[in-house]
Amino acid sequence: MSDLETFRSETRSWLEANAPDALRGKRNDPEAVPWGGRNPNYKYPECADWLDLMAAKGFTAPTWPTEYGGGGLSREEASVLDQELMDLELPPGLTGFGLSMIGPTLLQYGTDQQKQEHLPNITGGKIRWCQGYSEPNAGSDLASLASAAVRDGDEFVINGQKIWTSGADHADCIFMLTRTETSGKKQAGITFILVDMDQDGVEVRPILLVSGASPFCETFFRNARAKVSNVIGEINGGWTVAKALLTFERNMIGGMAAARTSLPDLGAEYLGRNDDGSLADPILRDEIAQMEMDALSFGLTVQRNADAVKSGKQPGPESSMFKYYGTELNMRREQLMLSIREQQGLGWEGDGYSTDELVQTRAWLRSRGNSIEGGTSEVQLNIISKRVLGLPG
Amino acid sequence: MSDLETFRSETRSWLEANAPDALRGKRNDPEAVPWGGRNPNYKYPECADWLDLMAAKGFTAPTWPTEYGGGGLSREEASVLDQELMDLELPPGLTGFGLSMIGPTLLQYGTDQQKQEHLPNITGGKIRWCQGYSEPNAGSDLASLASAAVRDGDEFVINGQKIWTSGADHADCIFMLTRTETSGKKQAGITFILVDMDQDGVEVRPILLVSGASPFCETFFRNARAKVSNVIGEINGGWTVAKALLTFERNMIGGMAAARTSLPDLGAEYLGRNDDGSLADPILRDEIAQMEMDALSFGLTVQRNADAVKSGKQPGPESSMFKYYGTELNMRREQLMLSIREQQGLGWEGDGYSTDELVQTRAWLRSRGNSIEGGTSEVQLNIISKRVLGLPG
Amino acid sequence: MKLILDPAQAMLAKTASDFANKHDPVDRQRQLRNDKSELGYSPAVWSEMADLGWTGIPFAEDLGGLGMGMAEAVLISESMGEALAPEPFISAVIFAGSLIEALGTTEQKQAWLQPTIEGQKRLAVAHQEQATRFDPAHCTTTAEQVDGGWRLTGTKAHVIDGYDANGWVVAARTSGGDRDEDGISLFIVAAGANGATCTHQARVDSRNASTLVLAGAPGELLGGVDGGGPALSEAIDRATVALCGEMLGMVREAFERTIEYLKTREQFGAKIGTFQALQHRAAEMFVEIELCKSVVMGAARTLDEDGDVSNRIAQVANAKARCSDTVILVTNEALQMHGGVGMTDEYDIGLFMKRARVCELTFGDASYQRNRFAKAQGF
Amino acid sequence: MKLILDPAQAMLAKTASDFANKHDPVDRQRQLRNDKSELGYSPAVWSEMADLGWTGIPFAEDLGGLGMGMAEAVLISESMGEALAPEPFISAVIFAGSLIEALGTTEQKQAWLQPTIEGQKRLAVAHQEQATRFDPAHCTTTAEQVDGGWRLTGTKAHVIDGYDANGWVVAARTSGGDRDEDGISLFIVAAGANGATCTHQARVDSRNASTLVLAGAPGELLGGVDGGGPALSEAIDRATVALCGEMLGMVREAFERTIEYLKTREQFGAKIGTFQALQHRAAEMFVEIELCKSVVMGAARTLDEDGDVSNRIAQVANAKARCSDTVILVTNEALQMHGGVGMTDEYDIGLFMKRARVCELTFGDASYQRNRFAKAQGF
Repeated sequence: MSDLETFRSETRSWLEANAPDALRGKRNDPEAVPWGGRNPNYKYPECADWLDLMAAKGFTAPTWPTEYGGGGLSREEASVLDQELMDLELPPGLTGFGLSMIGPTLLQYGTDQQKQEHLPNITGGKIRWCQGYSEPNAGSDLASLASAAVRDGDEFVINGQKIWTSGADHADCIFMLTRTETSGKKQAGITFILVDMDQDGVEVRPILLVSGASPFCETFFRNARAKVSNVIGEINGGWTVAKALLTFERNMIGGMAAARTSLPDLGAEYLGRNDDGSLADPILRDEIAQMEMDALSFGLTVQRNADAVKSGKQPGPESSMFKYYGTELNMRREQLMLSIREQQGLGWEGDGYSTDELVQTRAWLRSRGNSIEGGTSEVQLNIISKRVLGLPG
Repeated sequence: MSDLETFRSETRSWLEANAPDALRGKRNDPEAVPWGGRNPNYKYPECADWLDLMAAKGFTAPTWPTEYGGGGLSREEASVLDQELMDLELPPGLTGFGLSMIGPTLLQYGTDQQKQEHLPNITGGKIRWCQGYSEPNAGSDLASLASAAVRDGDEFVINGQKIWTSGADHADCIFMLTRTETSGKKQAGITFILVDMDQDGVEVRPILLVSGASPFCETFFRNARAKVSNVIGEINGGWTVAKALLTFERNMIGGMAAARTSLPDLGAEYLGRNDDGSLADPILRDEIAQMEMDALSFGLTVQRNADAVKSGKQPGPESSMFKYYGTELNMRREQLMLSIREQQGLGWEGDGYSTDELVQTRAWLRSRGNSIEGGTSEVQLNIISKRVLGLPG
Repeated sequence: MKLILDPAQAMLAKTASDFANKHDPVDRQRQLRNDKSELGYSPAVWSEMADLGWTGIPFAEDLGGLGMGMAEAVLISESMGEALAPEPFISAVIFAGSLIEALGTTEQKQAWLQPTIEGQKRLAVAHQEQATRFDPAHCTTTAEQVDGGWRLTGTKAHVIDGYDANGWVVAARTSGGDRDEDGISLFIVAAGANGATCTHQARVDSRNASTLVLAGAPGELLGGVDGGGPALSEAIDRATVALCGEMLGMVREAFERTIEYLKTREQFGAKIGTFQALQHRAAEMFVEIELCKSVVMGAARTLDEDGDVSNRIAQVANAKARCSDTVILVTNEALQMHGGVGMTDEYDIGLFMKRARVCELTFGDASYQRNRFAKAQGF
Repeated sequence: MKLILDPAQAMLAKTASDFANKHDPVDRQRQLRNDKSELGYSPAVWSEMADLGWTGIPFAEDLGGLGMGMAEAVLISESMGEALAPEPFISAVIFAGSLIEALGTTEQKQAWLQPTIEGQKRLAVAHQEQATRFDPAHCTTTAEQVDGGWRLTGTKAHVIDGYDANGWVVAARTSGGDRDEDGISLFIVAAGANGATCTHQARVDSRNASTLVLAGAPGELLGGVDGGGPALSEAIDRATVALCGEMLGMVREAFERTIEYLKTREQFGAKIGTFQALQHRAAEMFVEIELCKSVVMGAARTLDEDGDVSNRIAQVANAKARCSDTVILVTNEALQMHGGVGMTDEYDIGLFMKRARVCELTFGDASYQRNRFAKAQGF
């Protein structure tokens, strides 16, 4: 048996022996995935145990170094772990912006001390993070941000406002961009800093969205404080760190386009089939085929990129492509699902609609934000045209 | 009988009594339409008589004043004339840039003397015109043109090069934009002037296009001469005249999208029909429907605009819409016709292709230029965004 | 037909727009939603609209109507679209009202049409069922004669403004197979009738589209037996064109707000309206909206002036397909160009986007209309 | 499968690109056209390609081939696409050659495949007929047994590189109805055979796609009777993927030239590449081209590694649909961004546009491929 197959069978045995029964088959329930943090609030109490069990094995951050609580696994092994979790329909042990954004950033730019201080708290699910980038007057034009951080001994004093801080109302700490220099090039006066939100100077207000949910917040800073030792990278050198983190974010949002509901099955349910098995509406069938083919092509492109990275290629500005195409794909998919469901896809409440239908109405509304958050589609196209194609101006 | 019906029956009788038999049923043959000029070269000799007959009635320019050889007809009467010509499948009595472009411009901006000198030669088909606007380094950015006109007594001496001069190799005269002032705002140093091409200082070279035809030329001016009395509008004030003329050109090119071959008939021929009469390919049927509906919508918009103009509205920058949408429509239509004809639409020569098929291959190639000539689609969108919507910058 | 407003129409358009736009109209829509109004509209505003004569626009003057046509009706719905006004103008006046006027006996007109015009009662049309993909000929609800009266059985879906209506015009099968165009008859079922249950359902636009369950409910025949199909089809076309007017008002308003935003919002040190990529997209929307204006006018006038059925269908299908596509395009682009703020509930653009999706699918989406157009044109 | 070139493949790609690009390649194509070459390609260049081993790329080494796969074949066709090289690599090597290797007897391989690999002979495949909308099962040409041999009758259309071929692989019906997938057999008809007439026809790309009229022409059976369908279908898939490689080369080249033009051409006092509307359209093309790279790699490797027919069809249909759409998008945009100069015959972009249209329709357009994909995926 190859090493990989040994790993697979050991992992499988361990999962079968240890995973809580209550979480099996719950992979697609968003509320079954632990987000960790100082004050977690779980629909399934078993989530807490599951997080601890997985963290102890290093399975919350499978490819991170073991010294920070990671699993030290290869990409192939991590992929096997994921397959086995999927097979048992188990949720991952942990999710959140610690794992997907600030963690990778610290691994790349953090000092040894910063890594030792923060990474174990991420892999162990002890601290839940959120991101403080956008401001009311600095959306797509991120570098024009104004939240001020002023040095006071070994601390910075922070004043200003962040917006679109995803999950800020549940987060313990925030990684944020602050202005530490107002003269000169605007990119050159930005500092990337970690701030504990459990202090009087930080106030969070959820924003109600068109979908009826509040995944984002406004976050206000009034003389909030953070240690200078929590600056990542150089003071006034935060823009470099910020861009690297945006790459992680783009990869994460672009990756959300992964298929869930099968479109052909949905088509069969709502449109019916002809005698030869083809969907009864030829136009929607054609659109479903286009959608499936676009998703297949995108998947092949993600794979091609991953294979290139594995053989040594450095990730570059072309990652904008994944954010751009992945989110547009997801939005088109949600629209197509509505077209398939026809008027059944319009429901907000009432007995005439199934739960799936009501969930999808909201998912469609939520999807409309995909091409705005994490850098708008327009910003991604700007990055491609200037930094990949080298077009002037 | 209403006046209009009287006009209809008189016109019909006149046409039936006078139109040459050789031209009946030839309406769709481009070579049956007289272009006039000093040295016409007709496939059908009857074209010369037809032109003279129609000109004598004022039917070459039905709505122009009778004093310039026009018909003095109302729009409704002109429309009746056109319908009757169509019914008998007769070509119009005359076509060309005299009627569609410089004539309307002279009616608006010409002095009495200029009108009397030039308009009768246009309506009578005595002089054939072409347009000298674009230059190699002044395409979309028309105002940066460089062809110089220098005053010498009561004449201008012209040096420079024009490109994309449509039909210059058959034209007698050219209306052109020249630079008469190099300092100041570039739009403010342009003069609109009429030049006789029958002189040594003018040389014409046809440009071979991808379609294999040469509808355009390069035209070179080396100390060519034109009387100052042939300046239309003010010296250095040609930009105003040029823009007005562009409106006429846009309307003409936009109007080319008028239906010719019926797409549903073409579909029936190449795709076949189901038992219920629907076209056998549901996807192409859907695309044909979209195309027909777009054409219907465009036609209604042209009509709505005409009705508004009739009731006093001034034509404005929104005419860019007609150029933009009309040409895009025409190009999409040509592409769709190729898709319907499938591989039979790919022919260049050989027995395996019908004449219609071979003609259409070339028409498709020719159509690709529609969104470039007469102001690119991009320029039309710029005009709409700045001058209609008032967007800044 | 002339594609231009005459002076009387221009004045009507202005009055309608002024009325619909007073009192922060979009906020009114949000308030109704937040109050979880089951009715989905304001009876007080509806009553004002009746006082203005809107409820009588298309009906003969001897019935108390204004004797106008669809050319005028679309001016009303357009102004309501601008303001996202949810009052049941299309469902009660244009859709149900047209059916009563076309098919009703003198008694039925007195019982239902006059109170509609007076703003006292309203009917909703129950013509659809679940999973029938917009096809009005697909009808499985049945009507049987029992003791000299009719009894209806079946479930009608997506009954627009059906909740709390005073009655429903119901399409039911009296002969033929499930999908036959022939054999459909129309009935009036009064609210409160035994065996008629209408349950409230809210759509994403916070308006109600109900399920009407009929279990042997008594119905009064409207028009002849078996011959309801063509009248229903024409009434749907009239309601469809009125809805096109509403969509036109929505796209004009959403577009204007977006252009305004482009002129004021700054990013990267410049007004975002200076970015050429956005300018071109705005210009393309402008062209689409101009086409919408033409097709709405064209379809409304065709309904008023032209008796030819296949021409009517072609014009209506064209108008609906184009307005459906454009209302989605423009509201999506409006959201995208507004950026994050457009996604918030407190901002109006989201309300336009939600209503746009409902309009797109009501009376058939663009793909359905292209199929209908092709059929009418014989290909 | 791994979606990355191994070192040997990377070297092959470089060699192929260097060869295809020497001697002003696009001018060569224009010259062939102006000379009205009936062959449509240069035998001298073809012979050089054979010397480089390209004609043997996919064939077993014991036949004199290089024993490589489609992953390598697409590198060759991609470089030919870059240069618009018209030599019959796809028709003779990938399409006809694959059929002979898969189905031929030892004698047939000696008679046709080895001379193909040596660059001495070439076959063309005559699988289509007029008005069959890409469907290879739609076959009305018949084959009958006469005196122990086969005689073929019918007209085959659009035979790619058919003119002046040394012979043709012909699909003919030996049983079943006109559109049955079963009952098709393959035959080799030698050039010069009695009753076989191939007339020259030029397409818009100046290459030849001929009509082959068979009037009782003698044919030699290739493979079993009635069972040619599946082998033909697989060979079409191989040729399709090679053509996708060619399209990828074309879009890369046309796109590069366009980006270069955007960086140098000035209008309105600025490089036109500074205009954001053009920048965004260029960026969108970039994304589409990246997707094309992935699907060509994916489809080629699937043909090499995966025996599952429905997966093969899905990957090939996907690659062809995407490359077809992209080659039209990119050549149209290239023309538009070049402006008037792009429309002239002396400029290269027009040649790319013409070839693009032929590639788009060869072996099925995007709509045909979406239908095929859906069928393969069971919906």
